[in-house]
Amino acid sequence: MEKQELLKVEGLKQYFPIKGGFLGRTVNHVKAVDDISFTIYEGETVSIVGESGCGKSTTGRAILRLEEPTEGKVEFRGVDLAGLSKRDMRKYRKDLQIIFQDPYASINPRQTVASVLTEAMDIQKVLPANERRGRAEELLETVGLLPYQADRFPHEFSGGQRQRIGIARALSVNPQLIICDEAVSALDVSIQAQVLNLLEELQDEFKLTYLFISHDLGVVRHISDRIIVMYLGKIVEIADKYSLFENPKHPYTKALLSAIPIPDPDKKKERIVLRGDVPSPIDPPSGCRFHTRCPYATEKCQVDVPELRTASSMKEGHEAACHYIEEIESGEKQPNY
Amino acid sequence: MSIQGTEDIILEVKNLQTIFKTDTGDVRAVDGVSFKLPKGKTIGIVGESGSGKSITSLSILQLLASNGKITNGEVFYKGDDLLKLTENQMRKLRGNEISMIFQEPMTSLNPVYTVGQQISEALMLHQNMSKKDAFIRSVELLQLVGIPSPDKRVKNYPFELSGGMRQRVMIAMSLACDPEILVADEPTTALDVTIQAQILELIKELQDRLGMSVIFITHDLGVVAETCDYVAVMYAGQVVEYSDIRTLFHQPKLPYTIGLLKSLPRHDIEQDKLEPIKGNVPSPHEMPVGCRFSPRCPAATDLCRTKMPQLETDENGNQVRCWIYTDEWTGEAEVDIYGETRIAKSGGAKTVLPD
Amino acid sequence: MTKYIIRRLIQTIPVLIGVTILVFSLMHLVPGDPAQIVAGEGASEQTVENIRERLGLNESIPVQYGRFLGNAVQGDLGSSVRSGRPVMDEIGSRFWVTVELAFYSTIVAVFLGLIAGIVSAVRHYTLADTSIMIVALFGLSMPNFWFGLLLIQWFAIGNWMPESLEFLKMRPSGWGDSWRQIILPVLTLGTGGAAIIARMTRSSMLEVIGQDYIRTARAKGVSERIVTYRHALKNALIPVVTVVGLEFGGFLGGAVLTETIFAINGMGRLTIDAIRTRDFPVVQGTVLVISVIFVLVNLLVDISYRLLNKRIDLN
Amino acid sequence: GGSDTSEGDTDEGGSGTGEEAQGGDLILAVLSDASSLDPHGANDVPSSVVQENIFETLVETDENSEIIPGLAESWEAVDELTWSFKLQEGVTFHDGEAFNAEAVKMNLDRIRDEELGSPRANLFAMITNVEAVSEYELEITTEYPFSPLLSHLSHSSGGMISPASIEADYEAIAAGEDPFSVVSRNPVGTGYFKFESWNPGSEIRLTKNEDYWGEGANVDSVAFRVVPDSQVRAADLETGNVHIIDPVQPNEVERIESSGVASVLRTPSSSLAYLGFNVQKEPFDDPLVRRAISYAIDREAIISGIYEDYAIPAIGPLAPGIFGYTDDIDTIEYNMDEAKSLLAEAGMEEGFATTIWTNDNPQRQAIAVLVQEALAELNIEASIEVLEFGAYLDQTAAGEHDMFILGYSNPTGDADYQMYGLFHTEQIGNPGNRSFYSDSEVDELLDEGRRATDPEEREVIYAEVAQLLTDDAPMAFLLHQEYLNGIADTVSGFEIDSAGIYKLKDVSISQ
Amino acid sequence: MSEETVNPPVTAQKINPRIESYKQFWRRLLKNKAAVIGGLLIVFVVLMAFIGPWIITTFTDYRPNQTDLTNKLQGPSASNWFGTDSFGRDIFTRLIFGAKLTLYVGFLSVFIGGIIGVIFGIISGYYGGRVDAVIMRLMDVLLAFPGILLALAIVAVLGGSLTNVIIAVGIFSVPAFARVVRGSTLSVRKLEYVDAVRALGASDFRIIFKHILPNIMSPIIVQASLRIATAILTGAGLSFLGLGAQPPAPEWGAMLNEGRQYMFEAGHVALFPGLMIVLVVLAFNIFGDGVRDALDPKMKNR
Ligand SMILES: Nc1ncnc2c1ncn2[C@@H]1O[C@H](COP(=O)(O)OP(=O)(O)OP(=O)(O)O)[C@@H](O)[C@H]1O
Ligand SMILES: Nc1ncnc2c1ncn2[C@@H]1O[C@H](COP(=O)(O)OP(=O)(O)OP(=O)(O)O)[C@@H](O)[C@H]1O
Ligand SMILES: [Mg+2]
Ligand SMILES: [Mg+2]
Ligand code: NI
Repeated sequence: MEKQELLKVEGLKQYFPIKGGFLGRTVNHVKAVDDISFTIYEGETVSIVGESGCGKSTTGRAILRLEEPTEGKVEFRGVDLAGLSKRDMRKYRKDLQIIFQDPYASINPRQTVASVLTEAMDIQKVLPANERRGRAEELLETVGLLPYQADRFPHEFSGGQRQRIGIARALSVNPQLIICDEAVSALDVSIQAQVLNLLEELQDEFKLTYLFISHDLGVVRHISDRIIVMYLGKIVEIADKYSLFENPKHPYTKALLSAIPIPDPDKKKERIVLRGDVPSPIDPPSGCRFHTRCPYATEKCQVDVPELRTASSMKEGHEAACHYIEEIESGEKQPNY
Repeated sequence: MSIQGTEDIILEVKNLQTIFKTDTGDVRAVDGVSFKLPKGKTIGIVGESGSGKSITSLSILQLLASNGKITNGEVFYKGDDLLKLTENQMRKLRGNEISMIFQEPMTSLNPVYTVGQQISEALMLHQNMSKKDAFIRSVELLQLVGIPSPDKRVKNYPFELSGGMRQRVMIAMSLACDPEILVADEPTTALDVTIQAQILELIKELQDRLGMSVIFITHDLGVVAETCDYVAVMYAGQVVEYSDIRTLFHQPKLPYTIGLLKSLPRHDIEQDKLEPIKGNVPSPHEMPVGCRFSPRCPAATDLCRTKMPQLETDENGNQVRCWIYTDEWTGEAEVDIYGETRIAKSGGAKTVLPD
Repeated sequence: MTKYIIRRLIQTIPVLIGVTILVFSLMHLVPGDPAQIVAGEGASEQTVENIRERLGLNESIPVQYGRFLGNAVQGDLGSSVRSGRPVMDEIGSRFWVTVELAFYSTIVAVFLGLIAGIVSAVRHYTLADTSIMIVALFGLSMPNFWFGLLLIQWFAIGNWMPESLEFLKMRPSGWGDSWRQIILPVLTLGTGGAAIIARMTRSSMLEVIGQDYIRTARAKGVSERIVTYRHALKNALIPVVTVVGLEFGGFLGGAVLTETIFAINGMGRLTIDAIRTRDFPVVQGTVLVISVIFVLVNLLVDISYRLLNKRIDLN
Repeated sequence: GGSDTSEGDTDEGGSGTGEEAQGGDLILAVLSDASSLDPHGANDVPSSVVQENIFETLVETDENSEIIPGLAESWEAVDELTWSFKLQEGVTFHDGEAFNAEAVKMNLDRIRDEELGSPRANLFAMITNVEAVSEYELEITTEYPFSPLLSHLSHSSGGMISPASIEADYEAIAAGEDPFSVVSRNPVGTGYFKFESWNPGSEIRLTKNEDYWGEGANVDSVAFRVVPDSQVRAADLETGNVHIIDPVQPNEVERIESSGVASVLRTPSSSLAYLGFNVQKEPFDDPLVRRAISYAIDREAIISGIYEDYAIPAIGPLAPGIFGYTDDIDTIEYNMDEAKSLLAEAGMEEGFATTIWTNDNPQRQAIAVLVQEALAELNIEASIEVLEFGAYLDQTAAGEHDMFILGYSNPTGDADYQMYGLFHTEQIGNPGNRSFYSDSEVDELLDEGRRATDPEEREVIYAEVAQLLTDDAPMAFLLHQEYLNGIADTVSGFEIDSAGIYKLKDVSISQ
Repeated sequence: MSEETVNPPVTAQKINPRIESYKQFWRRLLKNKAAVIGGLLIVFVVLMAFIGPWIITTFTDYRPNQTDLTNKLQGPSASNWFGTDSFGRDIFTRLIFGAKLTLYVGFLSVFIGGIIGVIFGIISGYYGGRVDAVIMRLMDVLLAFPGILLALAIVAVLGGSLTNVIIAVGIFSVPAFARVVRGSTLSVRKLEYVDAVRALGASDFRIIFKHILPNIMSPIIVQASLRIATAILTGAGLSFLGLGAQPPAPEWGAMLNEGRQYMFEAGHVALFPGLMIVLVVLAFNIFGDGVRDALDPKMKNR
């Protein structure tokens, strides 16, 4: 199957001003997302993983222009969304939808399920008004709820059921791309699995494309085709999931993978424990942002910003931003703890 | 592996029951929890949100909110039933012999006192240390939990520390009086994986060094697999399975535990499809009369739905609360649960676990 | 810290300008010609015109405002139309009277309020709690001029007072000559504030007692007493400080009724009288001064809030 | 706080001079503070009261409103337009300046100085020239024959200020200060009390002038303390914190009388309370309607109901005792039937809707309530509107009102002051004629009354005006309230005149 | 006046949708004895205000403005339960007739202040940035301006009448509402469902009125009920300064103020209106507190 570009992010930056000084001038910026580029192809699932505060959600929000991006292009089917007027953007919102983490906060508690869904259709003028109710009930069935529950309020549902309502809302305008921002993180494992399965089924049924944001590498491995690893506002590695899990190249990715406990008491493995905490995105470290915690860091890392690149040992489409991919691989460089 | 005989049991919880009075009636948050904690070992308590893990630990320490009440059960610690102690006697144990770390490092430290003051408090209280000695000891403790330049950090307020550091402070605080038992209630849930790895490492290391017994509460089966020797699985306020760590992960008996493991997405292996448990956790107000998992259980029979099973102990000392493994079982002899087959005990037949 | 204070001070400037614009336009919207009022009944047109000229009321309002602002910046608030004294002198001693009144009242309010609030929270849902809160609610619901008059009736006139209690007799009017004059107005003003502080303290205490770190303290084996007073109270006081500051500010501007009843010669009465006699410069002056104080008190509150609550970064 | 006295205020007896009623510190609780202590700079009663005790005028009035000598020993009318005065010799101001004809001239010129804009200028506007004939002789020329001149000169605004003060005031004006402010801050007169201190809004203190040219005051000092709330004033008197309170509300009289430590002094006043009509507005342009309403008001009921009988009904603008008063005219007394028939005659038996304006004075509001009830019987639906005083004066001057309740006091004791002020066409609007009444016959008579020099002739004129006003009824004359003052039993010699002014020279305090 | 001090963190929880179950809210409210008493008192006063006058005019000869000077300032008796005032009017009757006026002062002024304040607050919180700064400075101005003076000036400008008192007290309450609403808006705005509807392409108008406003009603209601109490007291204070209702309207504040003249001779004239005011203010205060407690998840355990 020919891969068709659906969304192309180029040089995206999102800086949040920090007010201070006289008369509330902007004294500094939180560089939440600092110059990232990637492409999503039709029908695939791309995940963004990384630690808290690394800019995952911000990326998703900037794509949807829930926050106006500071810089960069977001091309959806060749149209630069960042350049559209607010009004024109509204039309495109039909094609890009989002599902949120918190099943309690993501639905207006004062609306019945039916009105949540019909309102969405009303906003985007999907279907004539008299057919919307029927469609809403259909959607409920699609996400595994029962049509008779349409007139209930959100608080009458459990967390997993609410997450399904959120999915139905996103589906109601027939989108092409859905951004799932930690869509299953708040759910218990047993429910999480239900929702993950549902997302997969829907993808097949409606030819959906997902941008899946999560910090849980288990979930990410399960659902994604390709994975983006972010660290402090930058992409450190992009790869298809097999390459990433079996052949991680960036020291951060390696550390991340090794840090996750495996639910099997027999699999005791070597763990790379990183020193210290994630630095603040207000004054990110110079050079490679990971150098403060990286066991391989050299002086070069403090100065030069590594570019994303594909080393010879890597498959096509697998990129990592590290100066020493080869050296680490060959064992020439040893970690110093 | 067996629990019985060979090991010293430092803490034994028997049939603990805790209820909360609420506007909508009583909530049985903990309803029949029993487990044993061998000296120097770690027991994990796992379960989904709301299953009563935290309340179990708070009940042991008798730190329940004012509307909570322990209605039944015994908690033996060094031969005494903690539930029969006076508040004063209990207070002498808390923070001294049994101490606790909480889930939220952000909110569990008092924002208006320095880290040093907060660590010193327990020392001065239980060990009659002078302020100065307590301070010196605080610095040592911070060093122990791996905080860099502890002599400076000791004067910091909690807000000046990162989440990981705060959790370390909590740990330092709980270790202050060399406790016999450390209760850790989801100590890493709020932290990132890389930080979680640091903290888990730390707890393990300290346990080895100080010989504490640990009750480790979590909902993360991965963490359990890495840290615990024994596991109690909780569902809807009850312990539904209790066994050593290997048995639990390799030979889980309870359909719920099997389902839990099957629905867990893993990063270390490739899974085709997750096997979710259908339905939802029952609401505390509408508990099923029989086995509490029966509405969601793929193997449930009428017996399951009408009669509550008891925790049955097998020859290895492992326990399970399920009709399948009892003589009363009336269903199939081979039960297929989420793709795994278990031989049921019926008409006096012995449980044979397939491998 | 200094930087923060300076920044905050600068931020108050637009607020104060807003206040002056508001008072200026209000005063000019109010019917009633100050020149006419100064001239009095029966004055000739010419006299009124002269006075108007003298007061600069013939110029356009923006010009008048500009001049007022220009002078105000230099600390000159003009002089009273009615008495001819500089507004600063008019405000002078009255300002301190009001500040004194507000200060003592705040002390009473804090003292009574804190004790009541703490007791109430510690024994919450007991008889003590309920009765304290009922009393506090009464304090809050009572029109305070009425309360003041009742106090005068009981403690100043006090016909019921037996000989042995005569030493308790208060003076119904005036300020500052003797404690007998001070107690009643301070009680009148202070009790309302005490009620608010008591309620605030109670709810703040209850809120804090539910926090995780209190549970941490208990888990350390700390006694209930220490939990309450060392761990909870210090945190609970943080929002209370805010209320105290606002109360003090409120006492400054809102003491009009109390000042009137007890014949206390303060800012509130000055302002009311000035409004009544269309003494524009005095009204502008007092409102400006009251606003400045209010803003400064707020600044102090924020600073102390930040000092108490070390979590908030000052810069 | 202001004064330096403390608890001991009340138990001062004599200051030990031996004479029983000598010395002591007198304390008065008054409703409001003076606005200016410059006699030329204020027009309110609280200011006048204080001024009267610091300054003296050329002539004074006695308790019968007769003119008696003051700083002028004697006087005579040289011709219709000229008065000549012989001044008291050997009088000095508190600052040591000599009192002489020059000083008088400076004072009278100053009050008429348009540049200064004295609010009392109108009292002396008819004077065209003041001439110091010799050190102690003085001539005053008026524009037209003006018989009430002596009355005007007796008014507190005719108080003589030290020439040095006046000069200082002029200098200050040149330096950009407000007129009157220098004198107000430090009033220097010739009176039996000297100014000591003024804590604005709170207290004014005067001390005895030991060098007074005549027989001096009894007490050592006087304090005017401002106590705005009447109940608190009464409480102050009862608890012995003050000696005299001014005023007492009618309903408090009984309580004070029964307190056992004080009593209430009643004094008739010259002030008038009236219900005015805007005679240029329908239906009040019809005298029948006005008369009907005037008939409908039960003055006795108001007086007993609201004033506890401490007032007398008014038959015209003047109170008994004022020069020009007569009861030899037709009067309007309560008569509902008459009212109804008059209204029918005017074709208004159906009634109409209107408003009664008043300011936030409790008695006026109470009157309004009773009037409203009475008018309801005539099918007149009157709603009451209470206005803040400044707005009230402004809007009644602009003629935006229908009916209104207001008072008018007479500081000179002469008919001209009230009659001219209230009814002359010249005075329409702010100057005082808020009924917008304009009648050429009345105007003519009023002008004549001013110019006529013969008292008897004047009495006739004013009687005629009074009759015209009864017939035309531009306002319903309501009542003359009595002044009520609470006096501690330890105090004697306190008197208040019909204009509400009191001189404290003869007041003394005993144990 | 900093943001921290005005937006108590509790608002975030108050609108936690998890707690927004109406049933739960009612249950909790009804369990709160004080709130129930407060609510009943309010119902009682409202009934008294709207049915009371009708009962009195239908079944008795008492009229609120009927004077009888021969019978003035009489203490409570069988024929005049609460005694008579200085015009000999029956105080009980007047209190019944005046209830409506007093409630008007409370309700309408809070309504006016509420509407303006809510609009300002919501716009301020929703748009943030410069708009927020300007609106909030404006509110600071109103707040810094001595309240009673503001009211006095407004009444002086517009003329004294109950309506103008209502307007004055209304304007007086604007900043209080604006701040509460702004705080709540900020926290609701952070909730993900707002972003969700934004992502659907909803207009600002729709988001504000359909999605934010309904969800900040609870703090608004709490604020309103507490504010009604303050408004009635402020109204009474204005009456004290002679700027309240026009005579002979039996507004309670005005009655209390009239009674002030007779505090010592005939205390009952002020006593009963005073008590009625205390009663109503108390009712709104405890009711407001009750609603707040019922909405506060922290209280659910207690
Ligand atoms: N509106 C904002 N204003 C200022 N800073 C912001 C804003 N939104 C996000 N940030 C900051 O930007 C950084 C990236 O935040 P973001 O929410 O994208 O992280 P994340 O990767 O989604 O983390 P998490 O896993 O915790 O959701 C953080 O440091 C955050 O504090
Ligand atoms: N103070 C309380 N009042 C009423 N019910 C309570 C109270 N505390 C806890 N509960 C209830 O008790 C049950 C068990 O709660 P518990 O906190 O032990 O769950 P948990 O297993 O620790 O969950 P989590 O993983 O979310 O921490 C829940 O249903 C909870 O709603
Ligand atoms: Mg995020
Ligand atoms: Mg828990
Ligand atoms: Ni094994």
